[in-house]
Amino acid sequence: MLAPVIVMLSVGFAAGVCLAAASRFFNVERDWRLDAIASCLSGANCGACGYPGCASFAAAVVKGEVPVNACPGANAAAVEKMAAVMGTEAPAPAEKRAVVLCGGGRKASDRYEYRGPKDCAAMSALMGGVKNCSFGCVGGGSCALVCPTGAINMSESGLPDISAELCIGCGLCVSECPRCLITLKGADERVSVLCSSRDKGPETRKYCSSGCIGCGICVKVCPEGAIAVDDFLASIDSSLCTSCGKCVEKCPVSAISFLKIR
Amino acid sequence: MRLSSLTDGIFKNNAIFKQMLGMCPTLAVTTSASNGVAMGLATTAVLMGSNFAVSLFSGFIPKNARIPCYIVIIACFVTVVDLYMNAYFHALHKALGLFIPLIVVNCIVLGRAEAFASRSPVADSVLDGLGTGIGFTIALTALAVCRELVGAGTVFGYAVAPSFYVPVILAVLPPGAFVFLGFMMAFTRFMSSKIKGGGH
Amino acid sequence: MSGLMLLFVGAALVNNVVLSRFLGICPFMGVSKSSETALGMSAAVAFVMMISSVVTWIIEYAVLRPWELGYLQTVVFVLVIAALVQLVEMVMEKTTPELHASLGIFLPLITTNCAILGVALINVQSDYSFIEMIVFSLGTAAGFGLALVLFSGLRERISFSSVPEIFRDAPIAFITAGILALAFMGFSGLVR
Amino acid sequence: MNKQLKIILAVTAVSAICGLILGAAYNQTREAIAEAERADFLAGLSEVLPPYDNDPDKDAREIKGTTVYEAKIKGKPSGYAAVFSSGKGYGGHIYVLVGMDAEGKVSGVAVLKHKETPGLGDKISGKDFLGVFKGLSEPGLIAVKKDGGIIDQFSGATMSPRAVADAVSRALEFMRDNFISEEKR
Repeated sequence: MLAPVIVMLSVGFAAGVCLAAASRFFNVERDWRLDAIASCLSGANCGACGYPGCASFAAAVVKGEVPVNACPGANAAAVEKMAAVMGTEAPAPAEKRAVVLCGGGRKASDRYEYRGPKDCAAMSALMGGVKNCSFGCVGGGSCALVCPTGAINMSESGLPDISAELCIGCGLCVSECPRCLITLKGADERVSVLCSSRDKGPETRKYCSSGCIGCGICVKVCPEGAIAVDDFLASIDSSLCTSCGKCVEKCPVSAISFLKIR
Repeated sequence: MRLSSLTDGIFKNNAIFKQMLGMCPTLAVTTSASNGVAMGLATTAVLMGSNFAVSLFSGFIPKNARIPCYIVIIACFVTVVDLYMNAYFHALHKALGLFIPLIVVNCIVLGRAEAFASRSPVADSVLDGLGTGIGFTIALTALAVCRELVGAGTVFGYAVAPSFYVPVILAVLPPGAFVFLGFMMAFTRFMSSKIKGGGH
Repeated sequence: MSGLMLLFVGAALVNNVVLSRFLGICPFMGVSKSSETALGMSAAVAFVMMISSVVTWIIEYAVLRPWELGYLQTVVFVLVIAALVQLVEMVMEKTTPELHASLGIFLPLITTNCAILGVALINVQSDYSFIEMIVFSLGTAAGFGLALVLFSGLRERISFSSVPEIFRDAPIAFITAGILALAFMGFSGLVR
Repeated sequence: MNKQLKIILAVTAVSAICGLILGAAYNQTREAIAEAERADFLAGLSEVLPPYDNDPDKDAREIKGTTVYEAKIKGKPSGYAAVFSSGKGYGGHIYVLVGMDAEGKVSGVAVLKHKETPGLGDKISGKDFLGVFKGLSEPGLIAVKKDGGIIDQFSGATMSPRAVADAVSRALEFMRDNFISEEKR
């Protein structure tokens, strides 16, 4: 009866000794700050900070090569925590969110019936694009595929719906969209023109019910004079805009709207 | 004691289709439906027992030595089950004998022990073990029925296929195992996407 | 000498540990996404497999057989393998951190890697002598490495081809593995 | 220091406890297993041997390294049985229990242990396959049709039946040489 216990005891002891010795010699001294910083990051390894992943970004922060708010995905709370770990005061977070500057989707008429791989580059290259509007979103969903945190999924309206909570502002979708419709907007920019069409008004009117026709009503109605129209497309200067919302009400085709905030 | 730890294991987090663990016995054993069921039930028993033991001892085991300790507990549990089954349920043991040592190296058992049991209370762990075990058994039996039907024209040993059907031996051989599992995974993914309302 | 060669070829090609004995599938599927991790993994598996076969063989013939503790076989073998894997994990963490990071969860899973315990048990159950055991383990490790690297090459190609939605990633990988297993079945009968 | 000590302690303690549990479990189940296996073997024997009234596994004799079990009726030997194995199986060794009656004809065959592929090679333990051997008396004829014998192999699996036939013919030959006197052969 004793034999099994002795055998197991000795083998267990031998294994334990080897493990203990190994854990001493091969002990990797990890800087505690590395783990602390890594825990505040989203861990999506998106590379927007210029480093090949959150682990190397954390190492750079610990070495002091890069300021604490260099990660676009880190919100205010995360930046504060990292600043506390590093012992520096918390600079303003460079929090950015992706926004699609197009309100068409199903509202924009199709040029032809497309049957082929669901990929924006293909859909927008074929004969000038699936939609009659040669500026707007073709709804291929490539941005959704590339998003590391799954913030983008194609909604029923045929447009990518970007969830403000999940989006970490990594910019991968910006470079993916063949028609450059997606831009990163700071937390302070609250109102935006959701259209990129530079066709003349009646032209745009023909193929999209919510495209900007360059009528200029918003320019007149904006108390701060923050809006200007060039090439029949309105654009808002975020430094002047106080997001009063008058332009949103007055726009005849409701091309201007409030952005979803976190 | 959340019920979700039970139901998770069956559908949402099914061991074979979602976690992709426990492939070795899945491919090796599912040549006949009765083997599949037997292996599934034996694994469920071991899963519940080892999750129970691991979550009980997880407090005392240091981080660096967690794998050796967990796997020894699992192996000890499996051997005890093997011994008692051999002694008191000899007929069942003769049918299962080959599969029981396989359970020790089944990735699910250590996977669940390390991922779940070592971090959650005992009751939840046992439930999770049961859930994962049932999910594993269902998937295993489904695969086994398909392979046996195509490979031998029988299900649970009873001849089902019409007389002119020539069984495709390949389904029972190793290549067939991989291919059948691949198609089955695609099928379950197709079904779950249907149930979720046909996402884009 | 030819017997040993036949044993090696038999272990590496004929009953390849992954494609016909179905041992070691979890890491095989998990790690084969890119070929560097595949190489790293097969090196780690080969290393652990060799050492564990030797240690378990010695324990079997020095301790378990004389004291007829056959029933302890599984527990002792698994304990030895687990300790070895933990050792390899620590060594890797220190010496090659990036490979350690990329292997991630699959390093501890080597412990439950059925291939390693499988080889240890087969060595003992088929009463191989010391030399035969070494050759068999080497052959099996080579077989595992070969299958893994071949398969990771295939999977890298698959990721470029357009696969229907429901077949993406895992299902198509299994079907490809099936075809690879079919190819390896061609070797059967090479060694009898 | 105490981190390493904790590791050693934990691994040793867990292993020792497991050793204890296993030792206890083994001791408690040892006789039951032996008993169950003996019952199993006896069942195999009775299936393979012609009727007998003694305990064949007690009347076993060692001849040239092979144990032969002798069946008797009222003291008169009515049959013999021996375990032979063949390494030619697809999955490895196949252990076969072969029974022979007093006239030197095969009285029954049972497969004790095999690792043939389930669903394919494992048909060798089926009754209909093993029945074919009954009544044969010529060891030379016992082989698969491919090798010139009279046993027909299954489609897609010739190695398993060939291994069984090989073991049976060697067993029959061994027992006939040792037990069947010259004139009856």
